[in-house]
Amino acid sequence: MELLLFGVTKEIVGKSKLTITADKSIPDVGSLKQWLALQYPALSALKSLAIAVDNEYAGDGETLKEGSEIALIPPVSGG
Amino acid sequence: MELLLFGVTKEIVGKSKLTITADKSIPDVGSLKQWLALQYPALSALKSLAIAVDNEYAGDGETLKEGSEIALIPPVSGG
Amino acid sequence: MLLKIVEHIDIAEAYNYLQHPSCGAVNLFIGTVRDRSRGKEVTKLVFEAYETMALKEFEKIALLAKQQWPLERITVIHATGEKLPGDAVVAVGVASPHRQAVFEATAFIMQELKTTVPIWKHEYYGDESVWINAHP
Amino acid sequence: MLLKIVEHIDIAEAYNYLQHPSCGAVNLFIGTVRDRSRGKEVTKLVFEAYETMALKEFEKIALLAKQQWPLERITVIHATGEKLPGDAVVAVGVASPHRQAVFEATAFIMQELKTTVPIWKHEYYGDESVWINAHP
Repeated sequence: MELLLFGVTKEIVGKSKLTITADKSIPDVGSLKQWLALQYPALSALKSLAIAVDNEYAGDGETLKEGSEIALIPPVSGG
Repeated sequence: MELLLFGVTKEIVGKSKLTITADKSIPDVGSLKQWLALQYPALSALKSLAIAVDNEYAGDGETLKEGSEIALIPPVSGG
Repeated sequence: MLLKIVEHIDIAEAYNYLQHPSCGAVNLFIGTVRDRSRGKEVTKLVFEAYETMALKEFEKIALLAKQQWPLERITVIHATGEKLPGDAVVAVGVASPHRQAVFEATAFIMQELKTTVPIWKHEYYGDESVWINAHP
Repeated sequence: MLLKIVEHIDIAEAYNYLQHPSCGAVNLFIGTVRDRSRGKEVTKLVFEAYETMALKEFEKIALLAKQQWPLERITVIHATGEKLPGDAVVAVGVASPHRQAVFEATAFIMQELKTTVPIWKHEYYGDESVWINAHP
């Protein structure tokens, strides 16, 4: 699975894309968030962290499928 | 006294300026309105008719002075 | 404040005037001639203004707006003469450090302008024409 | 609808797009870079967007606005990259037959844009910089 990183999350992780081996331990958005928090504790300090799957905000229960475009969405600040 | 006419009042009176001999019978804005209504009955059919004295809306009690710039203000429709 | 009665409204001039280093929010309303009115096709509008008084009224309205919202720039520009469908007839713009202020202030200025400023619209449809708002 | 992510916002293009024969009311909001923020002098901003998703969100917001107000034209344009004080970073415009609708719709679109669209602002002051809104 490839994860796109933006804004402060790109800085925290240190790159703009993260490749994660598809794994039974990360079946859905909620478990991805848990995995990220363990790997990159600085992500937990953010005001919020959303996940987008195929360009849509995704709830914790959404299943992750190989080939989906997954992105980390830290608090937005456009406008 | 000179009276500036605009919009529909210019059409009703048939000119853009009206000269009225200063007269004790027209001492103030209220009496000017009465005089106008008699001379030009079509003015009474308007939705409203205000008088401006020296570029300010004037109440009926305001005294008319020779040399003031007086204008008829039919209902405005700018914007 | 940029308060003007003009023959032709220059949107770029209005926008440029509204730039201010401490203002992150700029809002510009433009009123244009519609192609239809009262169920009829509009061929043209002709605007007439009592210019000296209209400019005084613009200033009063702008000052009222400044009392209510933190505005660093205010522009009110109205066109006179013959206007065709699509032409701009009025431009009202403000700049503020605060976003919500610019929407409220622009709406307020337009509302006041329509109520008090001595400007008159003569609407033409083919052979007919009418002074808008003149009669009940 | 004219929905774009661009390097440089062209105000004239936005205004021209908003022209519509049946719409007498056009409103255009422009957000610009302020010279100060959080009590410090701003040297520049850098905007980053998740473009494909941002454009989808623009479209959702525009459709929500259309459901609530009679709008014939909607434009939402956001800039990315390095922006200096005074530069336009966002332009939101609508055209409607109804005046009040354009103020409300523009305010609504800006509010939604700031809430949901994946765009991020990195603010620079001299040596320091901060991702706006990232931390509590």
